[in-house]
Amino acid sequence: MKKTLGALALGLTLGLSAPAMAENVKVGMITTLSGGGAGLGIDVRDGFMLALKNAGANNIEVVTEDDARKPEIAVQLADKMIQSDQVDILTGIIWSNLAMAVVPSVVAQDKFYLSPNAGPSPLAGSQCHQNYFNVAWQNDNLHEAMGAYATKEGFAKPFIMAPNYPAGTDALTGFKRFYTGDLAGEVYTQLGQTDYAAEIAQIRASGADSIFFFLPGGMGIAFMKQYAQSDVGLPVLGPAFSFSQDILGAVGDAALGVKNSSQWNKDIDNEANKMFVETFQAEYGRLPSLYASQGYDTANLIIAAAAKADVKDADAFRAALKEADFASVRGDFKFGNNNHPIQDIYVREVVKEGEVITNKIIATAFEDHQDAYAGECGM
Amino acid sequence: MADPVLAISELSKTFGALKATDDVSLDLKPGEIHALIGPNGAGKSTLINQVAGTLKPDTGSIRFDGQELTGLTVAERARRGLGRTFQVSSLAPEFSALRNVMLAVQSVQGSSFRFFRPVMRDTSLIEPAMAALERVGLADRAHLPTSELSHGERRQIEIAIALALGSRAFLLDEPMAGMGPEGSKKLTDFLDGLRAEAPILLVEHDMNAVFALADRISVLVYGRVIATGTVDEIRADPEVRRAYLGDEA
Amino acid sequence: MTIALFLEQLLNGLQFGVMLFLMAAGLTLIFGVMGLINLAHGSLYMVGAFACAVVAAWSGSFWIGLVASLAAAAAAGAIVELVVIRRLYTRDHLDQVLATFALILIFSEGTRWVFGSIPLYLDIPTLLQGTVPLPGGSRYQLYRLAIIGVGIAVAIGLYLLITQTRLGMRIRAGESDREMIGALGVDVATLYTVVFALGAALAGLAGAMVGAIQSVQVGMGEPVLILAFVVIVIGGIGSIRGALIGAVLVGVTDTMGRFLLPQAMQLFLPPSQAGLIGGAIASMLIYLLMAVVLALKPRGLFPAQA
Amino acid sequence: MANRETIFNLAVALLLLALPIAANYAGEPFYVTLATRIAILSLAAVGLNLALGLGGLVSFGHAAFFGIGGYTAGILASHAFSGDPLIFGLPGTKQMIVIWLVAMIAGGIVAFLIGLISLRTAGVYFIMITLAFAQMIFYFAISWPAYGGEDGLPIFVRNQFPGVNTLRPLPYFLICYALLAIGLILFKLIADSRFGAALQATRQNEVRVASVGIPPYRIRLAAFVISGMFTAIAGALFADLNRFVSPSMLSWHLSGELIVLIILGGVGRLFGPVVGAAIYVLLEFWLGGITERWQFFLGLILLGVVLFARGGVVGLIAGRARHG
Repeated sequence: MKKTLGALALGLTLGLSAPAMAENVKVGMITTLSGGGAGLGIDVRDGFMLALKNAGANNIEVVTEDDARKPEIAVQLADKMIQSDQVDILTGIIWSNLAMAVVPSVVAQDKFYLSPNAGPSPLAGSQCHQNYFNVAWQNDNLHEAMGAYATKEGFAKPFIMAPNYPAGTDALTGFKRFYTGDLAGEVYTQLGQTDYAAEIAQIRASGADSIFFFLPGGMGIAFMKQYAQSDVGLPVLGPAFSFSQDILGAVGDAALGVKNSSQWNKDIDNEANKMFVETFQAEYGRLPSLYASQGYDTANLIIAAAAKADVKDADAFRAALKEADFASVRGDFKFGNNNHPIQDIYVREVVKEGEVITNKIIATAFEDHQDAYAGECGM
Repeated sequence: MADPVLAISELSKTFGALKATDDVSLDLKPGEIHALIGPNGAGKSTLINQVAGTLKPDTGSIRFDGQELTGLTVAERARRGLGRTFQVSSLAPEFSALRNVMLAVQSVQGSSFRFFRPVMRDTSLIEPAMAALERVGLADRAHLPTSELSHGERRQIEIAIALALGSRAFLLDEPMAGMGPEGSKKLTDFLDGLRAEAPILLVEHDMNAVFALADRISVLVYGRVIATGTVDEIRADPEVRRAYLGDEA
Repeated sequence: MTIALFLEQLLNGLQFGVMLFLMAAGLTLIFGVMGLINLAHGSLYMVGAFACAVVAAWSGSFWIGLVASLAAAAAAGAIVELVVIRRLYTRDHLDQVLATFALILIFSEGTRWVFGSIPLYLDIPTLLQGTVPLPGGSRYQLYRLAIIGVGIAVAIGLYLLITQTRLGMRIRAGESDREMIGALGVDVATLYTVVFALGAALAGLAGAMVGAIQSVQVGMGEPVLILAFVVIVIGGIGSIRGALIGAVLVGVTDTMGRFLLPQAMQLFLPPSQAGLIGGAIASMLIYLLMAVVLALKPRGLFPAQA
Repeated sequence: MANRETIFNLAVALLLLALPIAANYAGEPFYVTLATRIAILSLAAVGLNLALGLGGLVSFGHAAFFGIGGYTAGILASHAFSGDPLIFGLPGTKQMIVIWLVAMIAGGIVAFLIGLISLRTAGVYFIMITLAFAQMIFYFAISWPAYGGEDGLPIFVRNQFPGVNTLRPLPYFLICYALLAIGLILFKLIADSRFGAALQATRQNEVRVASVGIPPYRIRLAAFVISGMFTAIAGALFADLNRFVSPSMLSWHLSGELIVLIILGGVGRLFGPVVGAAIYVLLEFWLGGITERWQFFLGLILLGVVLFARGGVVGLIAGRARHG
């Protein structure tokens, strides 16, 4: 079964790339492979490499380097890849602050940048650029979806919380863009905070009917474990980041029942996704996360564009990228005027399948959703 | 009679239950050597440290040239002309003897905030420093790091520093310690001449030196001054004999 | 804001402080006895958490994991002391900072090598699940009360160890005069290894207990390390009593600051602005506390004898 | 006085100049960027070396000055870009020289304020209180939204220097190299001056310095302020190198790294920071290219240096330091 699927997909991809013999493309991947948050970078890289393997795309050469989550190292690596390795395309960055450091100077040097994860608002709006493509989401998207879902589900007093840094304020702004009712409270925690007893006490005392929070990485794990122990018992909403596959194992049963928003899940029903999930598990022995799916889509976008145009012909290649003529694991995928995705966003619930804790899609929050900054972009 | 240069009055300092300095009053007149003697632990160094400013007294006053010293830092007292040496020599160990003395010279010139001219080519620093080292007989050892010099030699550097400061009173804490008989003899002669420049408050265990040099002696026992007087008066003082010799007579 | 909420937050501050104390106690002990700045203390905390998570997952029992965390951290501490740290006692603080900084890199990357980047699962034991009622109608998590209990027990235990036992006598002697106890025939090298392992075990215990309600992952020790340093500096380095009081002070200041400042800001700012600015000031509050304490008492609240 | 250390220093200075120029003409501009990074970190560490090496002040918070320098460049450039006035109607600027001056003044003022309180303490307390102040500024930068917070602040086009095309790697390297050279010359002059003598004596024996009438606190404060100014300029250069500023320039890791550079090279040695920065940056680059586990091996190497190469690399090669 697995083999037939693989062969089928291989055939499909080959079929796609048949018309023009694909030109060589050199891709520089700068991602986080060591230090805090390395799991996300590893997933993006693994997803990306898997796509190349599945497609047999040996015309695409990848140089991978570790940014250790430090902006200045990421900038240095970008310089190296452009000046020394002479790459055509850069990709891989996980964090908004690193993207803000790298992307403007990369695109100013006429290279392409494809973001597999970060989508800071300036790059979607006033500082958008024709050579910058976001294959994941604009940062606010998943939070907006949760705001819309909270409205639809009739929550009347959510308590909302995020760390005190730009992605955190963007998260709460995004939520409030689609949830305009009363709030039981709005709290900004410290970045890197690990103890949430004080916030949980405030939630308990606030008379909230639900909680929306954005706490990426270890912060989210800590909050969920402590929240589950507190017997507060209100429904929990959040973006996918705190409930992605790489984190669920560490949260354990405490995460069960949580609703979270994502543009992807492993149960989205299409051929590309089936093959992705199957081959990812076979290759790496674990379930893929949404980061892996984004890396996978990014690679497939490059493969598809390279089949249509020579990367040295920037205008043609840009047009090929913009068409986004590839089989996304998310199903429908297209770029808006600002080169950010227009896509469906789902609501997932954390469930237990056998012994494995994972997500299941229960609703669609948005169809063909575009980010709020597209209007500020001059393109 | 001339006013005292240094006047200590009713000075007290306790460490927990220990009275290290107990209502001490003494003074230092121009041109004299005033020796401070007493058994170990009598509080001599504690007293010197309070005068120099490294320790704060609990009560009492110290006047120097008619001005109250209380509240001034060590550095401020030094700049007013109190030159001290330490019981255990205290120098910058990586520096040569010369550079240690040069520090005092630059302090006198009030010029430690000069950032560009190399000191080792600055004759206005080197010459006075060498002169001071010459006076204490260390000119030929001037370029050695102080960590390579003997105890006695380090003592001499400290005195050279006090000289280079142009001190108007010296506080010398056991300058003879660690010196051989010949060195002590030389230093005794040197101090004998020094008193004409500025008076000396001398803490010393070497009684030959004390009796040879002192114009007046104060005896400190358990933080209290039990007697002050000339050499002969002190030799005859029954309380001193009792304290030192256990003499019941 | 009700009195009950205020009290609960005070309890949260106390609990946070006790947690910091578990971490700070080992740090201050090691500094007091050996005069060593150990930046790698956070790594031992991480070792404890990982050992507990792995063994608990394997054995199915948190308690066996807890024992394993003590053993693993103590063993890691002893090995580090024997191989690296004992060469540093005679060095200045600068070399100690660099060497233990290097140890952080080795421990963090080494742990990632073995366990990967994905956080591990560790839950609190069934016995301590759930909450208990508080006066005023609120509820408080049982496990957090247990942490407070363990912290107090460790404080008493350390007090007894130092004042009542032979080892404690030697530790006190070591604090006041290093050469002397050697001259008196105490095997200083072994004493130091034991003290270091003891400090490490305390860090491991903290890591395991905290790991159960936070996230067991590489790098978890660093934020706590900085806080622990703040604690012992406020308390006076080398003083166990200072560490306890410093820890509670930091815990309460931090928790109450996070809780009260945004509310205070709401008096003259719109809620979301108040949250942002209040939160920003709250995150600087403990460092402000430390600066004020040191400005007034340059050697901390309870300076140990020099 | 052409002793071994002087010859070694000259060799290092020449290599750091010659290699990037050669790399540039060999069509490997990236190595120029790497050398620029070395020069800038060296300058930051030369600043720290003044406080730490000469004055014995182990500041674990120099990232504060580095970051302030960086933010000065970022903020001035962003105001010049947007045209919004800064404060009191003053405009931003894209002129590096102005930026450096402002960075120096800002770094100096903050160093003065931090030093005023911190220098009352000593030893480990000093290490920790400087860390605390840097952390305060770090958290402030993260949560203060006006200039990007955690996301940082991009400088879209590198700032300008009269008569030089700063956008190209080699000219920008030469600017940084020239500033490093000036920094080293100033360091040497200060070390040999009256102030330097007092500062070094303060490290060796504070009581002695006070008892010759020189106030150690004021000497240290002055040294700390000068040190902060050096490091702030380096921060401004670093911002322009990366065309980006972020709170990571303020993080305690950076303070630690600056200390590491100095110990690696040799504490108090004129070229200690340069040698340390060169080794550290090259190791990071070389190991990072070989393995994802590079931090592990970097740790092992650093540990080896502390345990077996006392006095740092300069000490290893040129022998123990001598004072006249």
